[in-house]
Amino acid sequence: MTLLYFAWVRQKVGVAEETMNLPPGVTTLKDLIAHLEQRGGGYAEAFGNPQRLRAAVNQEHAGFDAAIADKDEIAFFPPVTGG
Amino acid sequence: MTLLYFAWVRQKVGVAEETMNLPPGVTTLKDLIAHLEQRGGGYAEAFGNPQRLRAAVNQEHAGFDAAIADKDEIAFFPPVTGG
Amino acid sequence: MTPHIRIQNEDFDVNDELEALASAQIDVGAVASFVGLVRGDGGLTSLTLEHYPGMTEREIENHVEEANRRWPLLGATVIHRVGTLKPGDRIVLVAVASAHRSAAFEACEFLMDYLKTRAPFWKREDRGGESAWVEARASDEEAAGRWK
Amino acid sequence: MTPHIRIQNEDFDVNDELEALASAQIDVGAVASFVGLVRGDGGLTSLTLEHYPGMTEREIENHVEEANRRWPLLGATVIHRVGTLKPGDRIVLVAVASAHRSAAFEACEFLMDYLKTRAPFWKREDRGGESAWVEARASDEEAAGRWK
Repeated sequence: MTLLYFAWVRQKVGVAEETMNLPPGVTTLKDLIAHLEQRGGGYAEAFGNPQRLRAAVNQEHAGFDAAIADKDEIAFFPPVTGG
Repeated sequence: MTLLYFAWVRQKVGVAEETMNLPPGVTTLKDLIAHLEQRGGGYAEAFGNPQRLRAAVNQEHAGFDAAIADKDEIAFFPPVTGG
Repeated sequence: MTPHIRIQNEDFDVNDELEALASAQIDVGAVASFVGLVRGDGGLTSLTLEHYPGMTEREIENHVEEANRRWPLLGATVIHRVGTLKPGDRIVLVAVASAHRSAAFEACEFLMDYLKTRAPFWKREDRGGESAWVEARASDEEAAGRWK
Repeated sequence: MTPHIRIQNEDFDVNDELEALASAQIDVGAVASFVGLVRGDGGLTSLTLEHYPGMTEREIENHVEEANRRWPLLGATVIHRVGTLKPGDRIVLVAVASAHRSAAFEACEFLMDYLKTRAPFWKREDRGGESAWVEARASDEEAAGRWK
């Protein structure tokens, strides 16, 4: 899957984009967030407080219960502030 | 007093502006409308159906019960259609 | 806040007007605007607008002052054309500047509703040789009524 | 109705955009628009906008389509700038054309409310050497909620 990070999420994890294989046991965004937090460092900072995060699956807003698959484009970002 | 007419009121009476002395017994716009209707011709057409008319006294919208005086600027016109 | 109110025959440039409005104060974050145009439906060939000079400006000034009491405005521009216009021509611009968008939107709608129902303008439509004064619409009265 | 949606670094000319919108169809009588600007309060020196390319355009298209289902629109333009902007710079234009003003005003507000709460843009404010991401405002969520 492709992971994209925006705004302070990108700054904390240190990359804008990365690819990874769906980790064993990860079936939802919530699982993925827990998995990423366990990487520690900037990942722990970015994903340790999920209520501050928003996500999109394949360029559509998604709740953390959304199911994910290995071919998905998944993005994590703060609440949007455009306009 | 000065009388001003706009839009189809002006077209019916045939002038845009005229001056006259306050006629005896005329104290309100309603009285003035009845007086003008009695002139006949285009005046009767313009003032014979007062619910189609609107008025202003000294450049402010006024109901037909408004008192008028000899120094006033009085305007008659259809409901406005700007914007 | 000193509003810009103009009744004129000439066209206007929306970008210029909005820039003048926004550049007046550095805390302008929102400019809501409305442009009314001559619709060419029903075979309209031209539209002629007349107004009551003096009273028009006074009515518009009063309503801008009222808007300024209701919302925290940083600027307002009202331009209304008179004379003979063609389909597609701009008739009116109302633009309102504020720090945030809700005040700008609401004040702009408020001013348009009052322009429609209180400002002394009258429209005559020409269709080929036929000429007719536009009738006021009850829906405009209702729109203005909601601000009471 | 084919909307004009652009995400760009460059500034835009409101008059040009509104003319393109209004000239598309002869029965356009009303164009409501909104321009958002960088406020210079609190010592702001610059504002930097980033976005999620692809998703941004898709979100805006979806919301313009939704607006077009709710109101009889004749055209819509959404331009949102990204990159680094200075106080007083234009950030966003939303303009909506319709036959009558109420549809144009409502659809314009609807689109702005959804841009604020759904379109993936993020603002970072710079004040001298200090840099901070803008926090989302609860009032924007409430504004978008009223269209449900």
